[in-house]
Amino acid sequence: DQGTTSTGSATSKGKPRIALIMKSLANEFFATMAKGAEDHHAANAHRYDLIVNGTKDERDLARQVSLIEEMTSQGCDAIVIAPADSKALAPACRRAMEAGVVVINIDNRLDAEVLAEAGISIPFVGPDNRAGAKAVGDVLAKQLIPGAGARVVIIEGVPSAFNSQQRRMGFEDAMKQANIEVVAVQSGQWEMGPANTIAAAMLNEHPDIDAILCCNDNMALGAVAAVKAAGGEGKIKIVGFDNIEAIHGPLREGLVVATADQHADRLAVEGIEHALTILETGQTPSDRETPVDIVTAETLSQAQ
Amino acid sequence: MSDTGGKSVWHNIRQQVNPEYLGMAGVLIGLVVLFTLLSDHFLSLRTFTTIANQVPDLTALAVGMTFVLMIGGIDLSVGAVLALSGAAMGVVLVDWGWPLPMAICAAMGVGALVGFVNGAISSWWAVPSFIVTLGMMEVARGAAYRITNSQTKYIGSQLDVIAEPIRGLGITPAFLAAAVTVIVGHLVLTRTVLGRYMTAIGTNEEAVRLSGINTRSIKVYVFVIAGLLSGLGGVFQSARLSSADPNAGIAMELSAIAAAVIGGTSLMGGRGSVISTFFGVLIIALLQTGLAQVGVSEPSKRIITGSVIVAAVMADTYRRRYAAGRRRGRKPRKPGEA
Amino acid sequence: MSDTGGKSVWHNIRQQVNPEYLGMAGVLIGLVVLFTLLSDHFLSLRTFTTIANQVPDLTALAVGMTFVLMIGGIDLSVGAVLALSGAAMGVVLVDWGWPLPMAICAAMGVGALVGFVNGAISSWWAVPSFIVTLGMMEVARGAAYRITNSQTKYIGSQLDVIAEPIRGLGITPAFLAAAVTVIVGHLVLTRTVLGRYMTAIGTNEEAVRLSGINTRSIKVYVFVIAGLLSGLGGVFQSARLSSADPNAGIAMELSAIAAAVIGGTSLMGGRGSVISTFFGVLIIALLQTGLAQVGVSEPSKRIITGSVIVAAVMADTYRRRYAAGRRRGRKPRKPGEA
Amino acid sequence: MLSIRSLCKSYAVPVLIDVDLDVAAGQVHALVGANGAGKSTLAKILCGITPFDSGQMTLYDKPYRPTGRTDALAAGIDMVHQELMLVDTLTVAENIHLGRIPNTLGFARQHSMNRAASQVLQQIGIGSLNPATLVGELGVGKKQLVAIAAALANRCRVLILDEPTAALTGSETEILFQQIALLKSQGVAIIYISHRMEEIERLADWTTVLRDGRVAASDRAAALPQSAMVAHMAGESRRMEADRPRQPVHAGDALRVRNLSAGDAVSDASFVVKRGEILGLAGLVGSGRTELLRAVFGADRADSGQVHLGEQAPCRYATPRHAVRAGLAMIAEDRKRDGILSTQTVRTNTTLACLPRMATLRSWIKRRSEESEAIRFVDLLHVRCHNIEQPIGELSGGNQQKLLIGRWLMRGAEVFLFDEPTRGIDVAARAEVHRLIYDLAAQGKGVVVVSSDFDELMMICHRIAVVHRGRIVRDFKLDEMSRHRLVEAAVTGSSAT
Ligand SMILES: Nc1ncnc2c1ncn2[C@@H]1O[C@H](COP(=O)(O)OP(=O)(O)OP(=O)(O)O)[C@@H](O)[C@H]1O
Ligand SMILES: Nc1ncnc2c1ncn2[C@@H]1O[C@H](COP(=O)(O)OP(=O)(O)OP(=O)(O)O)[C@@H](O)[C@H]1O
Ligand SMILES: [Mg+2]
Ligand SMILES: [Mg+2]
Repeated sequence: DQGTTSTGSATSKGKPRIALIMKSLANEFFATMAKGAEDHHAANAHRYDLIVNGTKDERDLARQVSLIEEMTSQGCDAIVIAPADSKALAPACRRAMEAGVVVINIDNRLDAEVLAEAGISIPFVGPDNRAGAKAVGDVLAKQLIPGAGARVVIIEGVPSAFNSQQRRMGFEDAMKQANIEVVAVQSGQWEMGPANTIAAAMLNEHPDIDAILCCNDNMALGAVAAVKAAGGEGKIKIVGFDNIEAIHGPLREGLVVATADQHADRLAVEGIEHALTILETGQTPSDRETPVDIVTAETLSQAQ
Repeated sequence: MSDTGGKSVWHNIRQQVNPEYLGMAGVLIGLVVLFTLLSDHFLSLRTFTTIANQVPDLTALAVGMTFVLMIGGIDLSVGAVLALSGAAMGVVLVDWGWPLPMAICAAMGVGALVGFVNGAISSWWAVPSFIVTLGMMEVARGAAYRITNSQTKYIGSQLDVIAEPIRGLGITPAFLAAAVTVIVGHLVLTRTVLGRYMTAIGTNEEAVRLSGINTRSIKVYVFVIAGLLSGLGGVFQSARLSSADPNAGIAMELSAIAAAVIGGTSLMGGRGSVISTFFGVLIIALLQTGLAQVGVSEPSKRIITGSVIVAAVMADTYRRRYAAGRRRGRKPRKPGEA
Repeated sequence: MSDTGGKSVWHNIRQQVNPEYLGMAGVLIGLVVLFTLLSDHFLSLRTFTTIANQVPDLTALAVGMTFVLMIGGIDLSVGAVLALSGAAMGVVLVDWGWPLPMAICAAMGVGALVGFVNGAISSWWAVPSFIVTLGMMEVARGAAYRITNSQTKYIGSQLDVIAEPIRGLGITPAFLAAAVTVIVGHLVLTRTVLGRYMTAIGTNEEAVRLSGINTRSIKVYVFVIAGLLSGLGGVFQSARLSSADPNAGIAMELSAIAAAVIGGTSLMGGRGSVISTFFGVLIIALLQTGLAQVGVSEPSKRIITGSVIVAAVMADTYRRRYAAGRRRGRKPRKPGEA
Repeated sequence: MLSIRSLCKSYAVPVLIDVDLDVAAGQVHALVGANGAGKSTLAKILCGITPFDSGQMTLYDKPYRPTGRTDALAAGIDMVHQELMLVDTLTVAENIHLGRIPNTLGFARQHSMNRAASQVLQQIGIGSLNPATLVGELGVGKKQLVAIAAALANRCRVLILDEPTAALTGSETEILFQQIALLKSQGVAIIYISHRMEEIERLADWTTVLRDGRVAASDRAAALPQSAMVAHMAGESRRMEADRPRQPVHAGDALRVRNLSAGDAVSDASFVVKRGEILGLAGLVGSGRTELLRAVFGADRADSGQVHLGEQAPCRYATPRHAVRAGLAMIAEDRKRDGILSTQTVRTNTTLACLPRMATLRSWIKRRSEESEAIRFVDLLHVRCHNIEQPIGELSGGNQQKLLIGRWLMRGAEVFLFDEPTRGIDVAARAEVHRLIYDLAAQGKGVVVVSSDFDELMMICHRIAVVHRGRIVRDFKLDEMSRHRLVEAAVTGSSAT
């Protein structure tokens, strides 16, 4: 049918074309991912062509589906996608695969059940958010006096986001293990400003809390500002996730205890390599879990 | 009436085809040419069917928006209502096991209900629709989160009858339905009494009221229609995603407004065309797809999209003014919109 | 003029304190009482200083928005401009090492420039400001991503002079600056020629033009002022967060509009008050903080916020109509806004 | 058939007090009174637009208490409003049928609607107007005729005409009168509101004079001659028409307009006004008088030609601001659209054009001096309002008009362009406006007056230029003026005598 013909014409030109579809490029994590992919492409320009696209908004599933369709229709050979939703993207991926496109899933794992229902399997390369968040939570727990009635709050991202749910669960796992009470969970919408408002209100409502766990670093920065404004520097500990550039300052200043690095740049590269392997050898390598590293003030000073 | 056969045919075409459409078609063709030059893979039937299959949801919203703008109102809640009605459809399909036709009715019913509330508050209480629908946008979004527990509901292949391309045609039933919506909307606006009253209300509500027409209920109808169409948009989008997403349609009201305004609909009411709005939708969709295919960076996408929207409206303003100038030798006296 | 001393004093107060403010103050007090009942920790000085320190950015935006609404325009780009100017400040402070005052000027300069473009296109080209600023919203956001490489910039303690609470007072210099902005804005609108022209333009632009007044440049000024204030908002927000975030201020234009409209500013132009807008800002901030403190779930937050906004405007409409009725024995003749 | 007993209505102050009125079928009942006497209010109450406070109304011996417009229409009462109530974006035909557009299953029957509209337009003498034209493209006069056509098309039992001729010239008025006679013969009752006493004398069977909301007199028309009506209207404080100042002989030119063209409404128009001279511009509806003034004033772009103000260099003003700076002032024709800020106060409206003068550093308004200036002009012009903080939209049309003139008097100018300055103004106020115009002339200003009332022009002007199809075709000196000649020149456009 039409799909295979256009794919055929593309491959006949030699270099395969790979489309990287991400979530919002407004998010530093994905911007880093894009940069990693572009750097990799620059070094391997003879091997493939790259098209990078993201959505305007983290949550824009419809646009991601459209992007899959558009990339398929313009005859890309492979799509490397960081899905905005673990279920809703599966049918679109299936349609792309039916049109002969190789699909690789990175970052956020597509739901196994839905994939099975659709009768497809898609190789996955990515980190385990929950485990990463648990590791961050563990670092924090060590710094809180264990068992002495320590209380914490969590600021989650957009509640419907898979990442946010995973990270929140990871944090909760760690806190449960250390016997620390989570007194409240509220959403900071992944953003700094709203997180700041939420954190300030939580500090008012629960003046005796010991830590704020944030599902990303932007929200952690918002929390830092709230803690400062409330005069709680040093008393209230904060952790984040993602290891964005801007968090390094507060980390060094001791305002933030830890964050997690998922190596966004390597994530995309691994995904592209995966796709290339399939395109070049026809063999499907196994799923790969990428590492999540904990970043603290010490690891930062060691790195220098 | 006709001097020579040729001239008269040409004259006829000029009379039939609204010059407005020609301008918009020009913009569309310009964009196609541009993207064809920029990307080897753009110019293909697949690209166009892909675009066609993406637009049904925005089309439904934009038609409803055109109606609301015609009466001098605005509906900021359409995106959230799309999500809410999609969510409602997801719930009744998946959790309650209703059959598809009933689920579609449920989605559109939810939309109509929200539209009714919008219309009732804004017209009976005389609260500006901007603020009523701004509030409703939050309420509907919250309701969508609530009924889905903030999670995307996977519906699966049940909806494929709507969103699966028709064999041999490449376009989906959803697109056909959207096209029908556009045609019906156009006829309602231009040929029916309701449409005439809508235009009139947008221009001079007082005059309409003084001729004994119940302007308030007409305004309520219009919001109900916009709600219904948002519900339809929700059906289209859920079908395309095979899921009901409570985050669907964020900021989509702005795209719908942009589509209508690019199509020459006035934000002050009284002037607008559903067909032109559809051209506006196509321009927006084409721009999105084209930029993605060229692989423009995200910040540049934003900058280009924003500029093109403004440029399109500027061009339209210029065309309108020029046309008015040629016809009457001067610009219309009506005070400009701020 | 005075019958008895007591009566005249009372009369004086009634004359001085605009009844509008009393209504808004009532809503504020109502919310405080409500949240006090719902949360043990709400009623404390801390809460109020926290709220006060949260509002400077929204206040700056809302004052600018009031000005724009006064002339019958709208500015949807304020949130994006806030992000852009904050980003500009971050870049010049951190990467270029400029001193703080110059960085602040840079931020406000960027805002003013964007405002100028908005104003120039919307007034000289007569393109509706809704659409110009909608496009500008995209462009400014894209530019913000571009100049920061989509990265949040941590600025650190340099900005503490703006956002660190003053010892013994609990409120920040930023709040004081915002308060000054409100007062100056109020005086400009009510006491100056510019303010008068703005009101007049919003009421009947053609009449003002025919009176020999350069309405276009006044409209441009107003957009420049709105841009400047968005820049100021960017400074306030970056100071509060010690960072410049290109994602800042998303959908903040809607909050600013809501604040102005809750304060009784008309979306059709010609009617508005900066002080009332400030009350609107406080209502929104109080609601946000209160709901967060009570720990209401996300969906409910949305539903409540949306409903309260609409209810506040409905109450204001009712009050206005009632007041008009008492003064003139009937409801005002002006046709309602759709 | 329609009778009203002790009808009362008040806003902040009483507007109608114990009004009794009887209207008989097949009769023209004239309603006269000064601006703000309550004529329009009474009309609107009859039409169900405005609710009343107390009193009884009976229609054909049945109690009549309309709660809305629809009630009145159902009872067969229709009205031509004083302010134009038309929809600019609809066609002439749609406006004529607004509220009862013929349709099949909701679809408008365009053809039959246009045909019916054509017929009515024919009746009122504008059969040449295409019913598919958008109303927004018509001038005020044509719009007024369309509004009348709409009322005629709606077969009714009581027709209220609220100042229908204010924007019409002689010939259109004649046609309207023929239509009124026709309706009378069909047994329709007509309530006719006007400030033009000659019309009342010609038309009315019965006349009621309202003064300050009370019936001051009500009698057979024959029993109320013009002088009696005026006396009843104005009460004691009656002001007489002043005498026109002498025509200047040796004065220089205040304004010279040379070969001005603007679009297709104004082509190659030239005229001169001397200092201290009052020049009238006469013409038919749509002849381009308004467009000519607007082009001179820079309100619309002129394409070619020159405007010479006093000794200044010839130019074409690009915007009204340039014109005002140079010393021109224009009182626009369409008060509601181009003049007043209806929701703003009397004070704001009056001081709008010269605000910087009352402000420190041209920007900080000195509230005191603004107020005193506003009050001074309100007194000077005898404006009836509660106080200067009242929204101007609440004043009667005549008082609004006086304030708009006041706006320009306050600002001052060398040449004043008046477009229909006495439209909708009562006899006394008209005399005052005339006096204001005379004063300006006496001060040596140039004055151009456009009016559809040729008698008025002949009374106040030193010279009358006739406009035909956007061109000045003839100039009549004081001693050449006659109604007949003016009409002939306006209709035929011939420059021969
Ligand atoms: N909506 C209103 N609110 C307050 N006062 C009003 C309103 N409408 C009319 N009035 C007042 O009622 C009085 C009568 O007004 P009306 O319009 O009936 O006068 P009129 O006789 O028609 O005068 P004109 O000859 O100028 O048209 C005026 O003093 C006017 O100020
Ligand atoms: N807003 C408008 N748009 C388009 N054409 C107009 C407009 N207003 C007037 N015209 C046209 O311009 C011509 C001159 O109109 P103008 O208003 O100057 O006439 P006038 O002599 O002042 O008569 P009147 O004011 O009684 O209608 C007419 O043919 C009219 O149809
Ligand atoms: Mg009247
Ligand atoms: Mg005229």
